[in-house]
Amino acid sequence: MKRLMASLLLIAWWQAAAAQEPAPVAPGTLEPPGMVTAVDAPNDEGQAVNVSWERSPQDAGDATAFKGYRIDRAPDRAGPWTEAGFVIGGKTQFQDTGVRAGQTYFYRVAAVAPDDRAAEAGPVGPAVPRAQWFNTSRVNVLVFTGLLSFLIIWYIERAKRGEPLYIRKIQGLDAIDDAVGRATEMGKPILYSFGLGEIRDIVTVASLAILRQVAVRCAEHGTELLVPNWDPIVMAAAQETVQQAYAEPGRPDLYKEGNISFLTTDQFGYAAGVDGMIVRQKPGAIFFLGYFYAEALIMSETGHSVGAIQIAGTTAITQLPFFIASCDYTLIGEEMLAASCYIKRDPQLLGSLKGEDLFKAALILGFAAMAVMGTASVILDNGGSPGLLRVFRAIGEWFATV
Amino acid sequence: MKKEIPLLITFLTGVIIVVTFFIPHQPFGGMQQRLLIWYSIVLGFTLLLGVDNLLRGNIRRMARRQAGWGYAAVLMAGFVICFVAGVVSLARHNSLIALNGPFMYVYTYMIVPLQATMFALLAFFIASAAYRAFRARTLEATLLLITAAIVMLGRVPVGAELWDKLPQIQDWIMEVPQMAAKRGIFIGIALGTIAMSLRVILGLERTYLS
Amino acid sequence: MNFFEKLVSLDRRFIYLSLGLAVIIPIVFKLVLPVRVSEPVRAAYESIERLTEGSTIMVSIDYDASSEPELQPMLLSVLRQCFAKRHKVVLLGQWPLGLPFGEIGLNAVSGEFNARASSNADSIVYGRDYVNLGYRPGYRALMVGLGREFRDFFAADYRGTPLDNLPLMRGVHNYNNIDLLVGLEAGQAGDEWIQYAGARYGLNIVIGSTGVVAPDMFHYLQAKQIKGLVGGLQGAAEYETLVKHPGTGTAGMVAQSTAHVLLLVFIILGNIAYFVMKGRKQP
Amino acid sequence: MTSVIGTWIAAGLTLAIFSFLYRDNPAYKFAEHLYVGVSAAFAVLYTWAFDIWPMLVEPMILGRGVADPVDRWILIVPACFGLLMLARWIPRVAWLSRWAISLTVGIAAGLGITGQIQGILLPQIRGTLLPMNSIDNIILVVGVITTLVYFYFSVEHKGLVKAGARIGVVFIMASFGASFGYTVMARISLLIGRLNFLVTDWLHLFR
Repeated sequence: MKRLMASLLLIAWWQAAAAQEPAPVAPGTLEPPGMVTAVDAPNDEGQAVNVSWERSPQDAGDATAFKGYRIDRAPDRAGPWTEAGFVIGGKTQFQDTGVRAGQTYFYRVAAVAPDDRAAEAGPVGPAVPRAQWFNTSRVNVLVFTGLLSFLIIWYIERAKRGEPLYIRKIQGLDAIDDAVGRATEMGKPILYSFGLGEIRDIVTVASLAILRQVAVRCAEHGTELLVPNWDPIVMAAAQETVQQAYAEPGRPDLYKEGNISFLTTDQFGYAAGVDGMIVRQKPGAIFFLGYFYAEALIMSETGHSVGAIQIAGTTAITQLPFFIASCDYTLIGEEMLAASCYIKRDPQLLGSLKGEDLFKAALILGFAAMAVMGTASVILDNGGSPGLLRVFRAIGEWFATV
Repeated sequence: MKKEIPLLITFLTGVIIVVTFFIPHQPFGGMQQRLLIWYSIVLGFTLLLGVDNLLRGNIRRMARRQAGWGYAAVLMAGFVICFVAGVVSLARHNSLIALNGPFMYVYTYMIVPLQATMFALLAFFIASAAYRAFRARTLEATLLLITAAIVMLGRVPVGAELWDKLPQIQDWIMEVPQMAAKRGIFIGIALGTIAMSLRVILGLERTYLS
Repeated sequence: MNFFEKLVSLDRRFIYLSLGLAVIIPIVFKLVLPVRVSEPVRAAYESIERLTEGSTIMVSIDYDASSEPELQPMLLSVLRQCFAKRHKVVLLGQWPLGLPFGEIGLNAVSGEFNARASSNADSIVYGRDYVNLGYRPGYRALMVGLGREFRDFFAADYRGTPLDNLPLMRGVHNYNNIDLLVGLEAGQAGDEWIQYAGARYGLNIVIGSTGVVAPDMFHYLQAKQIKGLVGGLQGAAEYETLVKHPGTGTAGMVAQSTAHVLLLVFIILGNIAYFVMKGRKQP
Repeated sequence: MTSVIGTWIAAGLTLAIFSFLYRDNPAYKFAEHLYVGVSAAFAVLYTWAFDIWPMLVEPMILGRGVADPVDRWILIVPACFGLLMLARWIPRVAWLSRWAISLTVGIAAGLGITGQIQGILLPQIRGTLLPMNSIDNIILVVGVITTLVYFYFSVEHKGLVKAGARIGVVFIMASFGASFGYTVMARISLLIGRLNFLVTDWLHLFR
C-alpha cells in the first residue's frame, strides 16, 4: 500500500514537473510581450495614457537574462516611433505622461534582452488622452467633505444664534479654581505656559480662552500670574488676554505687563528658563496648556519637585504620558479644546465641536452595526451562503482610497 | 483692508485647493500644481523669520555691553563661522552638502554634537522624572505604568531573556489595544483639523492674522 | 532620616550617574545580545526584498542630528539592501538639518560596494544607481506636487545637474515611477507622506521611525496604509540583523537593555518609597 | 589631521552640554549660544541654496528649465509673497506679511480638509470594519468605539456612556503607557549614540 502511494505520488510529481517545464525554446530566443493595451488614464487632466501588457516568457525575474520593456509611441499606426519610456522586467504597466490631451496615439511594447535585442508587440491604438471633469475615484471623499462641512457649519450657525449647546463637565476645569485658590492661600504666584505652540495652532487658541479664566480668578484673589513665552506673537496675544481679564473684576491696577514675558525661541533655552522661574519663584500652581514637545517632561518634573499643583493639557499625544504622570490633572487631546468651549462658550468652537460629535456618534453606531453585520456574514458564509459577506466586503471597499 | 485682503487670499487659495482635488480638467489641475509650487517657495522664507530677531537682539547686547554680552558674541561668532563655511562650500563645490566642503565640517563637528547632545540630555531627565513622578497614584497611572514596563522590557533583547513570552505580549499590546486607542484619538484629531481648516477657509477663524 | 526618606529625596545627580554608567559600560566592553526580529520590521524588509531587481526606491530623510542615532543605522541598512538588490535609490529630505545625513549615508554605503566592485557594471554610480535630489520646503504641498511631476519642484539634483541628465531620473516623473518610499521619520512628515502621497496616489510606503513616533504608526500598519514599520533603535538592530550587517543599532542593544532595567528598578523603588511614606502619614 | 581636530571640537562641545547635568555653567551656556548662532546661519544658507536659488533665481531670472514664458514670469507672484513674509522685519509694514501667511494658511487648510478625509478617516474607518470572529478584532473594535465615546462631549457621561468612557480611558492609558515605553527607548538611544561617539570616535584617539 505504502509503495503504491509512493509511486502514485512520484507520478503526480513527475506530471506536475512536466507541466511546469517551459516549452522548449532555443537559447537566446526573445519573445514579445502579449496582449498590449493602451487606454486613456482615468481621472486625470488628459496628460497620460496607460499602457499594459502581459509578460514575455523570457521575463522570469532574472535581470541578467531579461532587461525590460521599451514602450514606443507614434501619432500614426505606421510611425514614426519615439521611445516613450522603459521599465524593468517584471512590470506589466506603464503610464505615458509625455502626451497631449485630444491627440491620437499608437503604442507598441518591446521586450528587450540584456544585449539590447528587442522583440516588439503591437502596435495598438488609437488611444486618446482626455481630461475628466470629475475624479470618480474620489466620490467617497466628496461625500465625507460635504457631510462634515454641512454638520460643522450648521452647528456653528445654530450656536451663533445663541442656541444653548450642551458640553459635558470636564474634570480638570474645576481644578483650575481650586488651584488658584490654593496658590493664593499659600501666598505663591501662578505660572502659565503655552509650550511651543504657535498662534495658528488650534490648541493655542483654546489655551488663550483658559488663560483668560485663570487670569480673572487671579485678579479676584490678587494672585500674581507669570506667563513665560516661547513665541513673541503668542506673548502679545497673552498680554492682551490677561489685561482684559484683569479689568473684568475691576482690578486693572494689578496687571503687570512684565509678568507676561518673552524668554527665547530656543526649545531647551525655553525649558531652562521656565525651570529657573519655577525653582526661584516656587509657584503654588502651574498650568501647562498648549502644544509641547520634549521640553514638557523637563518642565513638569521640575514643577512636581517644588510641590506645585499642576494642570496640563495638550493635543501632543507623545507628551501626554509625561503630563499624566507628573501633573495632578491632564486634559487629553480634544478634551482641551472642549474645555475652552466650556469656559468661553465661543459659538465657533462650540458649534464645530458639536458637529464633530455628531459625526463621531455616526461612526460609533456604524462600527457597531458593521461589527454585527460582519459577524453574521462570516457565520452565514460558513453555513454556505456568501451573499451577506459580499455586501459586507463591498461596503468596506467603498472606503478604499486608491 | 488690513484684514479683508488676507481673508480673501485664504478663502480663494483654500477653495481652489479643495475644488481642484475633485476636478482634474484644465485649468484646475494646473492651477493646483502652481499653487503648490508657490506654497513651497513662500514657505522657505519663513525659515528666515526668526534670524533677524535673533541677530538684532544679540548685536544690541554686544554693542551695549549688556549682561551676558560675551555669550552674544559667541552666538554671533557661530553664525559667522557657519555662514562663511556655507558660502565657501557653495562657491567652491557648487553644493552646500559636498562632503569635503567646509560647511560639512562645521555640520559634522559642531551642529551634530551640539544638537544630538542637547537631546541626549533627555535620557537623564526622563530617568529622574520616572523616579520622581511615576507613582501608581491612581488607577489610570497604574495602568500606564504597567504597560510602560511591559513595553520597555519586551522591546529590548533582555526582555526575551527574562521571559520568552514578553516580546510577544509587547507586540500584541502595540498592535491591538494601543493601536485601537490611537485610532480613536487620531480620528478625533482629524475631525478637529477638518473643522479648523473649514473655519479658516470661511474666514471664521482669524487668530492667525494677529 | 531613615532609609525611605533618603530614598524619596534621592539626589538627581545620583540617578544621572547610574544611568550614565548603565549605558557606558556595555559600550566600552562591546557586549552583544541576540536580536529577535519582530513582524512589522520583517514586513518592511520583505517589501524591499520582494521587489524586482532594479526597482526604484525613494528614501526621505525626515530627521536631523537629534535622532540620528536611531535613524541613521536604518538608512545604512536600507541602502545596503537596495544596492545589493541593484535597486535604484532616489533620496530627498523634508528636514533641512537632516539632509547631510542622507549624503553621508549614500557616500558610505556606495563606497563599501565600490571597494568590492571589479567593473563599472558592478559599481554603484551616482546618477545611474542613486541620486540625491536635496531639500525643498513645503512638506505636504511638495508631497502632493511630486505626484504630478518631480521636475516642478526638483528641476535639478542637489548639485544643480538637471534631472534629465541623470540616467536614473530620465524615466521618473511622478509616483507611478516609484516602486516604494522609505520614509525615515522623526516627526510629522511620516504622517504627511502616508496621507498625501500614500492615500492620494497609492504610493507604497515603508516607515522607519524614532521610538517616539513609532507608537503612532501602528494604526496605519493595521489599515495597510504602510507596508512595514521599523521602530526605534531596536527596530534598527532588527533590520541590521536581517541585512546581516550589524552596526550601531545592534551594538547599542545591551546598553539599551541595561538602561531600561535600571529605569524600571528606579520606578519600582520610587513607588515603594511613595507607598511606605503614604502609609506612615495616615496613622 | 583636520578630522582629528574636528573630533576634539565635537567631543569638547558634547562634554560642555553634558556638564549641564551637574549644574548650569558657563561651558554649557557657551555651547548653547554657539548652537543657536550656527543654526541661524544654517537657516539663511538653506533658504538660499534650496529655495531661492533653485526655485526662483534659476527658473525666473536665468530662465533655466522652463519652456513656457508664462511659467517663467508668473514666479514673480510667489517671489513677492516671499518678500512680503519678510515685511515682519519692518514694524510699519509688518501687516503686509499677513498676505503671505494667508497664502500658506489657505493652501495648508485646503490640503488639510481632503487630506484628512482621504488619508485618515476613510482608511481608518475601513480598517475598523471587522467581523467579531477573533479576540483581537473584538478588542480592536471595542477599543476604537470606547475611545470615541470618551471624546464625546455633547452628552452627559452617565449610564452606558459613562461605562463606555471608562473603558475608553483604560485603552487610552494603556496606549499612553506604550508611548511612554517607546519614548524612553528613544531617549536612551540618543544617549547611547552620544556616548558611543565619545567612546569610539574620541577616546580611541588616545590609543
